[in-house]
Amino acid sequence: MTVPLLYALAGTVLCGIGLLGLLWLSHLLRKLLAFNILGSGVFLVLVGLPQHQGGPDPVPQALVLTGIVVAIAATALAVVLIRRYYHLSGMTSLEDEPPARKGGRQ
Amino acid sequence: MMMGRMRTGLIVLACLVVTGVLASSIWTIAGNPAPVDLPRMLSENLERSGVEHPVTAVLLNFRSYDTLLEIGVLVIAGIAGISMAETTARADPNLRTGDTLLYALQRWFVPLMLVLAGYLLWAGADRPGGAFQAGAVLAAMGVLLRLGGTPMTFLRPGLLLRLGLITGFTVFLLVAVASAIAGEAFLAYPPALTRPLIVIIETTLTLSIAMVLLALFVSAPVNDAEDPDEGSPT
Amino acid sequence: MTLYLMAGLLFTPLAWAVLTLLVGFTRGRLITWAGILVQVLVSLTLWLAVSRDGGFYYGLGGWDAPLGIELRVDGLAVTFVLLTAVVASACAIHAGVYIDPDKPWHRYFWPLFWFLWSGLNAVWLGGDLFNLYVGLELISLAAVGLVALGGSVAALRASIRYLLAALLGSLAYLLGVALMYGQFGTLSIAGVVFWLDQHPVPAGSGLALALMIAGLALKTALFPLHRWLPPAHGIARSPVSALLSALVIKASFYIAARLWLELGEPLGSLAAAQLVGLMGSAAVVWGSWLACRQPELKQVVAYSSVAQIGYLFLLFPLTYSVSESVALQARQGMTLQVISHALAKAAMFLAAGNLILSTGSSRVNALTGVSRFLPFSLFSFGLAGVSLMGLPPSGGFAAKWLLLQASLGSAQWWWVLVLLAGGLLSAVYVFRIYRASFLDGPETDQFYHPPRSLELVPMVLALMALGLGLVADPVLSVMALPLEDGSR
Amino acid sequence: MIEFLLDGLLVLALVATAAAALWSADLFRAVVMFMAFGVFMAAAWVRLQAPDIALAEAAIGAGLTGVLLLDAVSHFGRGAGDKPDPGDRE
Repeated sequence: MTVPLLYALAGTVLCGIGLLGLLWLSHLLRKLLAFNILGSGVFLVLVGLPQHQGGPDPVPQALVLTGIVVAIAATALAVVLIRRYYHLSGMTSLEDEPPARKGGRQ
Repeated sequence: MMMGRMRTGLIVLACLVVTGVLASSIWTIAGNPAPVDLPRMLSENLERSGVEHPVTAVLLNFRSYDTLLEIGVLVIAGIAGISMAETTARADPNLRTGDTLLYALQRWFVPLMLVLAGYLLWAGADRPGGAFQAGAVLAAMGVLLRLGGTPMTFLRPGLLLRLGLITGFTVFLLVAVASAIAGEAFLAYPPALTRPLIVIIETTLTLSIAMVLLALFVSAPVNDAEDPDEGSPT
Repeated sequence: MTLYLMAGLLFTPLAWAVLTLLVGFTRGRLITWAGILVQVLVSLTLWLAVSRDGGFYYGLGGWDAPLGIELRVDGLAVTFVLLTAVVASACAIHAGVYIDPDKPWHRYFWPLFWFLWSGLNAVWLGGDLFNLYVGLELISLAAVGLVALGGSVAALRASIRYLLAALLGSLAYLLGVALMYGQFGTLSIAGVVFWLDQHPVPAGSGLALALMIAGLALKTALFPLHRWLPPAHGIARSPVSALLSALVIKASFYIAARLWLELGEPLGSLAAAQLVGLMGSAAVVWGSWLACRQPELKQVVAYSSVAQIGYLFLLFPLTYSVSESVALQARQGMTLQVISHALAKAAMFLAAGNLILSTGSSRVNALTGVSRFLPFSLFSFGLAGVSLMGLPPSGGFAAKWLLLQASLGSAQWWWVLVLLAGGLLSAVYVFRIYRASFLDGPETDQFYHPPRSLELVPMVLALMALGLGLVADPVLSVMALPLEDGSR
Repeated sequence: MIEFLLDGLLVLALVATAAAALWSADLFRAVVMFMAFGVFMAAAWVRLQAPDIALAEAAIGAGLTGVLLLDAVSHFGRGAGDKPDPGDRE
């Protein structure tokens, strides 16, 4: 057991928590938090696993930087969409059908 | 209710199984050494990359195509964000100008952050730091200013904003295609110019990254005009 | 020459995204037409070059894999590049007339469209696991932006749901990539395949492939992970729906198929292959069944996509531990199914858009009597339907025929039942639209006539889908071209 | 030994803040917990000898994402939807 491996395993736990949150919670902002936590878990695995034997590896570190920027882009876009959705419909989750629109979709 | 319980139980069980399988698989993989030693190859080629910091070398030279597309992702998010924004300039009533704590924060942090962003950008070539970190700090500074009530008219959806969003991306793209026109591969910098080109790309990227993030923050709400969608019954 | 072509192929969509962002909708349309011309020419020339000289690897930035990112330019990739050029151009031409230029947010349609196109090309050509991830995200975010454009509540709902599904799928894929990198120390698919050829399979590497394919299946909307697709594809503007159904879902499927074809034999298992095939079959039956029951026209077409995706996943059981000839048939069937579905489904969505424009309503019942006023779009819809049903001489027929032969050749007769049931059910939902439009209703004279150019585009696409069966052999011969190892 | 203890504590803090960010009753609190999670992630990146990511995580993960979400929470209002609200009411 080395330090990177410990963090890689911690990453799997974060993945589990994030996945649970994403599937279970219904509030959209909470789903977004869960997505970010899941992403952090994946990034920990991505860096921790190769560094377990080889020491610091700049390649996965660069990949994670790219991944973080993609994640913030997605998060910011999602926040814009969710806020507008709330503004127009007053709802914070996707569970209920909007009142204006019944049927039509199964 | 019963169904709900069962569903919750199933979800929890599934997540536990995923975590367990993942952890055991990682444990197994960690046991065997990886057959390709990429870090060694990287350090052997670092000299030819034009920068001394390996992470920057990967981001802006070895795997620059990733970075180019990634900035594209950021620009897309920005575009999609401002497509929801107001088109007419209007003061945001939610701005909290009277907050003294915020004012103090602003007074102390803004110059500090500006310096920090500059340092991060400059350090990127040979030490940790670079365009993303600098851009993020710059954007955070903008957010602070915005929360403090600075109106930031340049963030209204207009030509200026759109130009700002894509300047960094455009410079990157032009460098990429210029090398291709010169007969090299797409994105292959000429050896003599590698370092200055990377510096130029990083600087413009910093500004654009900050601009996109800030635009997304500012454009978050609120525009009541909407399109009747095709799927809804009329 | 090919170097310039590659640079043009990568540069044009990104550059046109920038250009169209700076101008309004109408001028963006003109610029887009110029861009389409360039992009179609480049794609066609590249396709011809590859079909003459064979494929090659293209190291971006002058770095070869594993240090740099290599693009894999082979017959299959350039075929899909060409397909994208055809379908995306058709959708753009249709969109240029269809989309209302006066709405201020529609100026953002063109840049998103071009970013989507560049992402698609990145995926077809990608040979690097992480680069494919970035390409997927580029496509997803552009697609979500296109669905959300205009921002009504229903569109926002659909796009948020789409975004969450796409992000979860990407992260599952990325987790698989992380495990692959930890296992093999490289991100190049060719590198992994090369190593696996010479060494025994290391323990614990199956999960990486499983995670990647699961994530991609979610992004492709494979049953039972399909629930995000119908709202998103149903609510978007019709040209956007056409792009999404014809191309976007194919991108994630294409990566899954590539990974399976190259790594499935060493890393997969028979149970996994059969499971994926079973999910595909369920998608065919369930999607078609729901398509028969949708009250809204575009929902019918969207659920039909869920069903047609199912056929694609039959590739998995039909290529796992079977003879070389059966695997070849299955691969060819999959390729033809992708192409014919892309053409037919784009035609169908565009024609559906015309029908909605003409009747002013999105419901199937509102089509009553439309056959007397809009036979042209209705005819395109039907022709596309012929390909979806798999009647000769369409591309859909050739694809399903190959899949049928592969099923029989590998003694997996149960997939034959799926192919037959799917064909019958798709006939039901296509004829349902026809029946509605041939009924006589009370208010049969309030139809709007869309411009001729709107009607022409789906017709051309539908005819191409129909004619694909006749030219299947040359198309397939390009796709089967091997890569030249010397050009690395 | 002491180092492992430190890492163990950091991992525990990561997991605890992640869980708290998802399941604390108040949405505002949840986002604050998420920002704390970002800070701990930055520390974890330092321990993984990845200073670049640590910087980016501190600036983006903890800072920017947090502010973005806090702003959204204030838009939703403290009253609306601040229960954990599991999706199991059918």
